[in-house]
Amino acid sequence: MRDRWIFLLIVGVLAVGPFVQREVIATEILIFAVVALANNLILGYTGMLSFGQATFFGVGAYAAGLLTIHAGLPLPVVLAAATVLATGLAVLIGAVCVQRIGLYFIMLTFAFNQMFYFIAYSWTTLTGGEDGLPGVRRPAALADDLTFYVLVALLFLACLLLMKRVVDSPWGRVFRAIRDNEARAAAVGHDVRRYKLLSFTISAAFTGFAGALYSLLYGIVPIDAIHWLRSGDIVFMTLIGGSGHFFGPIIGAAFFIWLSETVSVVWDRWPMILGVVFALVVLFLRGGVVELIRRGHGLVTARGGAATAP
Amino acid sequence: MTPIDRRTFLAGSTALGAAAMVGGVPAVARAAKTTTILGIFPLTGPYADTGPLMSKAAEMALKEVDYEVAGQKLRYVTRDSETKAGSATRRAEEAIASDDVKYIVGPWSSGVALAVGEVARKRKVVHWFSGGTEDISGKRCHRYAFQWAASPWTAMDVVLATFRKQNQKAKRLYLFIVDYAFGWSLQKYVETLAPGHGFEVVGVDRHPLGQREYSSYITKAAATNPDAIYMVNFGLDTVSAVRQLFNFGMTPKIPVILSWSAGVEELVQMSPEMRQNMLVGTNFYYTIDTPVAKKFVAEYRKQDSKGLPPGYAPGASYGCMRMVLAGMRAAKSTDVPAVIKATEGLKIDDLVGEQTVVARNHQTVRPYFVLKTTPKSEMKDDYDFGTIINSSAKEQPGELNECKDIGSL
Amino acid sequence: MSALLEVRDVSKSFGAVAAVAGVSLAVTEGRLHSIIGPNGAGKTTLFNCITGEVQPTAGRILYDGRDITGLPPHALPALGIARSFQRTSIFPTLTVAENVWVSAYARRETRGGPVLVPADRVEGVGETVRAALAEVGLAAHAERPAAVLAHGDQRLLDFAIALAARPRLLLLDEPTAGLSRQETQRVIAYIGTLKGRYTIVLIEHKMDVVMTLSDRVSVMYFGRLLAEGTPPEIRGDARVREAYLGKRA
Amino acid sequence: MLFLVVSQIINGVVTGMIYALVGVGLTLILGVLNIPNFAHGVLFAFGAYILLSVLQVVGNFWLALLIAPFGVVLLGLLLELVGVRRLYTAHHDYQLLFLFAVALILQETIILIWGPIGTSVLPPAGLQGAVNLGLTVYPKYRLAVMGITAAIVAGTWLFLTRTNVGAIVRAGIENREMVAVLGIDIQKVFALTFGLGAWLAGVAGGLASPIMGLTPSMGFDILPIAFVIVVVAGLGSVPGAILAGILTGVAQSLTTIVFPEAANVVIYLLMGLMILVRPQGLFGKR
Repeated sequence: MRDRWIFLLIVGVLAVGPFVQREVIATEILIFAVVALANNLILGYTGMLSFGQATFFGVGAYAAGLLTIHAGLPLPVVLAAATVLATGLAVLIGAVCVQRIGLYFIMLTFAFNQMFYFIAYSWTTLTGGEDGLPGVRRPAALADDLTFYVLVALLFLACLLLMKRVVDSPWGRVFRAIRDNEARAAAVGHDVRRYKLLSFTISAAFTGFAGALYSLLYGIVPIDAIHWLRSGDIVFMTLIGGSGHFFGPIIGAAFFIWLSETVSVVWDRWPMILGVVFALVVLFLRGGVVELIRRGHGLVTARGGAATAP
Repeated sequence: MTPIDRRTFLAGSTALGAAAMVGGVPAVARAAKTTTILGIFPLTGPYADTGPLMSKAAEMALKEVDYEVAGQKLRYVTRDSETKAGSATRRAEEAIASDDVKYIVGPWSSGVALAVGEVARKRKVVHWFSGGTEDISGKRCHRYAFQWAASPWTAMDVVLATFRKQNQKAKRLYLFIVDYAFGWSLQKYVETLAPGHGFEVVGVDRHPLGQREYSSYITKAAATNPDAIYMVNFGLDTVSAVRQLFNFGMTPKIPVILSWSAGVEELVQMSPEMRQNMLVGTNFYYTIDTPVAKKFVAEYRKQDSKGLPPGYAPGASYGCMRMVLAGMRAAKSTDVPAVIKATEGLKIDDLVGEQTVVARNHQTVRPYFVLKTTPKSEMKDDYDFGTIINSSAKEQPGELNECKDIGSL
Repeated sequence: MSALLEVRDVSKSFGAVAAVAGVSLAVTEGRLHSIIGPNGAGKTTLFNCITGEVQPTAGRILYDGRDITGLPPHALPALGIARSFQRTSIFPTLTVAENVWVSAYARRETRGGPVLVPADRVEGVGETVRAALAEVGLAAHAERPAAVLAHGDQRLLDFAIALAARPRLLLLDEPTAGLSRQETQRVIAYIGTLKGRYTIVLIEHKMDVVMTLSDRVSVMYFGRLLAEGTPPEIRGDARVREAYLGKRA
Repeated sequence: MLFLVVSQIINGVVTGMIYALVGVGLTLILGVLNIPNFAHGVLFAFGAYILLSVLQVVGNFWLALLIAPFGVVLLGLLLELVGVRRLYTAHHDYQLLFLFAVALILQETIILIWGPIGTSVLPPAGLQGAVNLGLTVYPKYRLAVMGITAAIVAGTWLFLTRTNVGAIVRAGIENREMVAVLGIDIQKVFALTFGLGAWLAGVAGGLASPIMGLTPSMGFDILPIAFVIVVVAGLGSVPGAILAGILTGVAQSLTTIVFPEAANVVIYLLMGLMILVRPQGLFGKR
């Protein structure tokens, strides 16, 4: 019931979005909202911290860009192919990474990210390397930014619903069980690694899909789409929004992009402000913006104790 | 998954939305007569050292005219390009939307510039850039983008000619090339031009952008017994390579040629010992003998806390901004199509001497400079890095230019 | 009288240390078989060999006549083996019902069919969950997060999770460890009600618990099997008294 | 060709030794504290910059190299005290967010203090220039670095294996609970380890500065390499980190002979192969 209201609220925000922000930026926020939501499938729901989500974002983006430029395939085929490619890659990378837990998992995903970054960087005939892959043209019908925004908004809603279904499905529940207690989940008969791989792969599929949309947004796939700092951004969006709530990462993506845009205009040394905000979140506001909303609500309603219990 | 109820979420989201709105409210209602120019420079990221200097210099050109040209008010806004094409694109888009930007100057690296150029084309705003990619006025040329830096062909030609004049016996060149579009196009010209000047390329090493460890390239180069190390790279890459050439005892035995240098900002990072026996090709050096340059350098140094003279980076942003203004003056308007038409074929005596904008490809034909570094004992002050010993404005032969159709407005 | 679980000559060493050295035992179907021993006797290592957490260095483990040596932990429930953990092991942020569901779902009868349905609508799992919760008396708490339950209730939830797997063989690892006296009484009483319905292997070091509940007792000492018999036999065994009881007295 | 291979191997070893210094510090922190120290690179950078400032005051490179790393230790201990200490029980995600934030803040601090433009430090007098090794000429300073890092690494190893404090740190890697059971204040062990890691990063930064120069971004440049070393080495393994550092350096420099464009990819390929063949790393246990 509650979810339905939030969902309606999101639809409302999507409707006014392009009037509040430039279409392309509103679109970019939605694309990263999908990425952050997908990241939360593994981070918030399955308890795996991947520092390599940009691998799938970048591969999705490059695949979509290359297919559009060289093959001239229709958009749905491009999006599907990019998603499939990212998914396939996630199965391979994931199969190695899920063998390990904790710091090792983080570093393996990070290292794979680096590997694919340097491949993209060095394979300039394919990717354009440092200069990026330009000339990704949208179909004429979508050339207008508002039209593209509408498409992305609809796809965003579709992704949102789909991920919500995953989370509410038996898979989602087993993911949470694994996050809570891996040994116990195995002892009751769940093949933990297979489920982790499943979660990792689903997440990568959405990430790759979002990457494909990103390539069409500005008509270019920049090399930074696959850089490890991008992976960091994705984790931070998720955490700042709040990994403890399904919808949290959406707020996180919007807040992250809004914050880095706003402070970068204010001060040249803006990453410092960003750093301070991150540090404050860690020290005083674990749970992110969602937690802030929760606490704010607790203050307002005074008897909101039940709602604020962890 | 702790539940939170709907009202909480609603309240929070509304607050957040409001905050976002305050941050993102477009300045649509600004006075109609004001034209906004965006300086987009790397304030953070790999080239964070140059961005602030460039932005300062660009704004100096506007201050000189008191933010007014052809009866139109001008406004200057800045954004951080981060040397990330993605971020730069987004910020350019955002600035065009929220600040109604009509002209863009910057950024600093080619890949990012090409991405910003795409935005300029799409949004129909003028883009001035100075950099090593020949694509801006080459195969990715379009009506809205202009290149201030000399053509790589011009640059390589004069650098090789100067080295020949300096060193009659030299023959064998070893190339260090940064491995991306900028490096490749310059490498192509070095390799085709070298025989004409009597040189032979005895080896080429391509290194990634951001390379900090050159020892392996250096030992490889030393093995070929070259008469000079010829570098096509930039910024920190160049500085690191020079530092290590010195450590290996190659400097000053073997001349080092920085063929496309940032000038001051690179040279100041090296100690005088590392700068011995060096030839430096650059688009701008602060001793250029033009009235515009003299005034600019004096003013710039006055503003710098250490009295550091401007290098190529601030020179370029200042030069680009002056070209924007010259175009407006010629058009007697700040209207974008009018200014583009007036800029095409524009010929002015400006920062680096005579500068002509080729209508066909939007390349500025202007002198490219070669310096010889000053030995430590002869340095008049800390910033006396070298003396200009040659310059040339020879235009790239038309058949080598890849801009086949500049397109329409 | 057939053995449901048979441990044959199992050894496990960590480096030079032999934690378990050539232990054999057979657990008869329907009985409650306890393994006792002082701390460090190798009980838990033996237990972990049975549950697949640890690979034995030598020996075989047979279940219902089938060799299960080296099977990973997650493969055992499908065969009818369920376990509890020494420290209460539940899913703290899931609700009580969801905790049990996770186990019941792993043993669901119907496979295939649409995947992305709401978890609670998976056929046949709900009944198992309700039955298991009713069995341990936690039905009233079904919708509460497991983390807020009292210690004893959490331990019972742990049992419910195991029971929801509809096992033939229950492996209980020190089920009263860390519980208060009162809670211990409750859990023992509860295990008493399981007796006869399941084959149970109980690891314990509290003697009183073992002696009242067990059909049969194996005593481990320094990685070896010291003695095996009925509770009265064990109580009367001199070696056991010397090695174990004597020490504690 | 032979001399090229030989000199590339020497190059690789020297670079690898510096990598190893950074890697050893990182692997200690990772192994004992179990936190992903994304601020490790920036500690390396501070090592170089503090050396620069100290050098301007004292005028002697060696003295500066002796003093500067302790500035980094202070910085590390401060970090540990203010933030890291409160995060030992937190999930890795928050640890990572915090340390990344610290890295951002410190990198910008470098720009604010020392300016955005990089700078150079000359090798100490007497170690400038190159020496003829017969097969190849080689910079004296780099040879010295090889010796110094070897001494530091050996010293660190002796400290860890031969002293009581070191034994406690190692025990912290093997089994943290055991340390607590032994009645040792684990908090102190953590702080000590973080300090030691910071010191190693600081020394590495200082030693590297005449070779690599100083730039505000130098910390973010070295960080990924440090992580690769730890993965290849096996988490918490000091000998592994040394070997992995050298392997990485050598692999990188040998690649430049045949395929310079791939010099950066190769270390990640190496790491990928390593994971497939020996997922626990060279010296990792599991």
